[in-house]
Amino acid sequence: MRHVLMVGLAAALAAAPWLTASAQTEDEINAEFEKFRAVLEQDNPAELWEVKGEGLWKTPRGPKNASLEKCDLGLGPGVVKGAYAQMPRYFADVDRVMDAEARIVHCMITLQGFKYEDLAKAPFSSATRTPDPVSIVTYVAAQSAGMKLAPSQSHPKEKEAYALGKEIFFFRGGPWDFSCASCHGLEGKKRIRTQLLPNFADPATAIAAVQAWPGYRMTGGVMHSLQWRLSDCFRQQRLPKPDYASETLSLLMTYLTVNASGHVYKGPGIKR
Amino acid sequence: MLQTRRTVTFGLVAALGAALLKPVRALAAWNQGAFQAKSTLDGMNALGITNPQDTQDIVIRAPDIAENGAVVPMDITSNIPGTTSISVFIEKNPFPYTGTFDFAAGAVPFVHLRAKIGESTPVRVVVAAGGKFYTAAKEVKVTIGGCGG
Amino acid sequence: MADPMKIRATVQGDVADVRVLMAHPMETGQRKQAGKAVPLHFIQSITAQLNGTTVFSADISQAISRNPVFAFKVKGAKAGDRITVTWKDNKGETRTDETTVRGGS
Amino acid sequence: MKLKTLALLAGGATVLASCATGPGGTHREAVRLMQRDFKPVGIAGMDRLKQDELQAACNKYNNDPPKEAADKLQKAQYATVKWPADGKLLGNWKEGEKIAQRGRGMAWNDKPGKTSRGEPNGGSCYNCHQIGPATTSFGTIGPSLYQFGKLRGYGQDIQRYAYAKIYNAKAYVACSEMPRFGHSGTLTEQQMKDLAALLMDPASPVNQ
Repeated sequence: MRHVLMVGLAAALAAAPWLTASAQTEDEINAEFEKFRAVLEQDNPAELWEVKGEGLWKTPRGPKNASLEKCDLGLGPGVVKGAYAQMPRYFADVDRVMDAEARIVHCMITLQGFKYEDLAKAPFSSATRTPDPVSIVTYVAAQSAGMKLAPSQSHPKEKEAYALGKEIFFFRGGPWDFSCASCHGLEGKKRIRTQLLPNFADPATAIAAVQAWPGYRMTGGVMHSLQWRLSDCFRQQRLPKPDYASETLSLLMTYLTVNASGHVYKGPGIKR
Repeated sequence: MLQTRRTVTFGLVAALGAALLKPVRALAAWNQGAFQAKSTLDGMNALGITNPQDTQDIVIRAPDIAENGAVVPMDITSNIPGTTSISVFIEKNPFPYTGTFDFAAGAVPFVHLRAKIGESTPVRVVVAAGGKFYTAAKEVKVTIGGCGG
Repeated sequence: MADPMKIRATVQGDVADVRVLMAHPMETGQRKQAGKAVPLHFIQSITAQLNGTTVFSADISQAISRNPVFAFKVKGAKAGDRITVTWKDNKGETRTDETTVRGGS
Repeated sequence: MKLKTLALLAGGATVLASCATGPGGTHREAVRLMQRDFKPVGIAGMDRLKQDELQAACNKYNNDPPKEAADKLQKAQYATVKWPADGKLLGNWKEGEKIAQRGRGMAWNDKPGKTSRGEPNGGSCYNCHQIGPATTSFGTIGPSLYQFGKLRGYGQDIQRYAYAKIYNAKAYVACSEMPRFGHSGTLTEQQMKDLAALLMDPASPVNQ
């Protein structure tokens, strides 16, 4: 009842201001978005893919008819709980840093016998199809919900990955001279159109990059992963296309995640 | 007519008993005429909603400005005693009638739903209670998209 | 076959808060793919039962968002009760899932 | 740095040599990996990963070059501006408004000079700037351009500034985040005139 009264009051106060939208400040609009983002987060369709991903993780599949339960995400074979919060990390078997989805793809290849070429052919979701690694990384990410992000920086290659990722983040190129930082390295609350741009170079706001993906995107109603998001950033930067699950993307993710280190991971996300 | 259909539906349920396996809805026809109506008024007519009274007792919690028209969340609560259904009309959508939610056997007259809204529009809610209709509306503004890239 | 729903039912006092996520494209018939309109494909009706008795039902249009989310409240529910949700779409496809009501915190 | 040097040893003597020169080694290694891991798509060829002098300088100076270097870069960029042969700097503000609204062009699925939908390339102006009063969903990365001409005057010098700024924003701020729309071949001369008119025509809604 208190809730109802409060809502009633808010409705009364907000009766007309939308009619004079120009009088509404950016802060008011963003506060309204924020309020309803919390409502949307409460029931996130991403959970549908968590369920699906869990099934894919546990079911014997692929040419080798194996499940992913022997896949080592860094905490030992089959350990999923908390693994995502510590990725990207160095894996000795491949002698490079891998992000969660790249590692899942690696396991699908080595344990289940899938081919990289097949997985990389159409790696991103459409309205009618969600690739398996996207569902699986959604499941894996959800198993770190509520945990503090603590990507490992103890191995020299992990430290190197951060430095290289930083260079990639600030690299200016292409016909429009854009870098990742052109939009996501800006001081103050800048916007593209109405979209607030979190500054991923700033530890206080870098969490937004990591929190959002894997995430359910309301536009189109599709489940997307960070692999897709970063690839799409490069498209919007007017650069060529990074290979799916490539080292370059793992390095960039290392930069973003280490910047967000110490924040509690609340994903999978829900995005505009 | 709306009211009648519900009554018939619930009567049937009672007759068949609680162990009914088939969903109740399969027995009632999905009101094609109402759903294909191009205006709120035509939709209401097709549903048999007549002379709805304005009321303060319907609470519509929806954003003043929606971040994304593809997913606009709404909480709708009726504080009118004896509420049996809540119907939703998104007035400026091509087909405004969006749905009817029926409450029976102890369901609280509340529903949370998420709808597509094409442009800024009033969202009109009609509540059926005690054989009468009550209505309230809330404006939802939809902003245009991001980079367009 | 349609993907499973995710249903959550939590009781506070004697009111159960039921929240349902459904995997469905909810095609409006307006969307184009490769130049061709994707035909209408949407859930038309939903029924929810508490221990076999219908407590909530709905007829809906294609204007409900893709991968629909609904929440409703049921009086007189207690922990351990069974909530069953069924949807049926315009192509006659249907899906039923259930969950057990959990005690609130 | 020492660990990095060790890690890079495996990469070969050239990498080691460049690494010895400092942070530039990390930059070069990052570029090498991007060149290895990226593939061309449509009009987005691998040449887009090759930095020109300005891009390289901005990276080197963290987008904040010392005054002397900035002046030199700006002068070189100003020299790239091709002025309209007919001497007219202002086109049609109504067309300019459409170009300012459109955010597409130059990406993977777009065509040379056209978007994937066959429209002329957009200038993405509203993504970053407030411009006309009717559009409230404008970005804030760049300054507001509302009342651009009204505030600055409609003279030839301001017209030239508006045109050149659109043609090559780096002529005025070396490491500006604004693209060089003429220099990059994104917009045609006529499109840039139309945008200049949107800002400078006394009849444009921008100046009301």
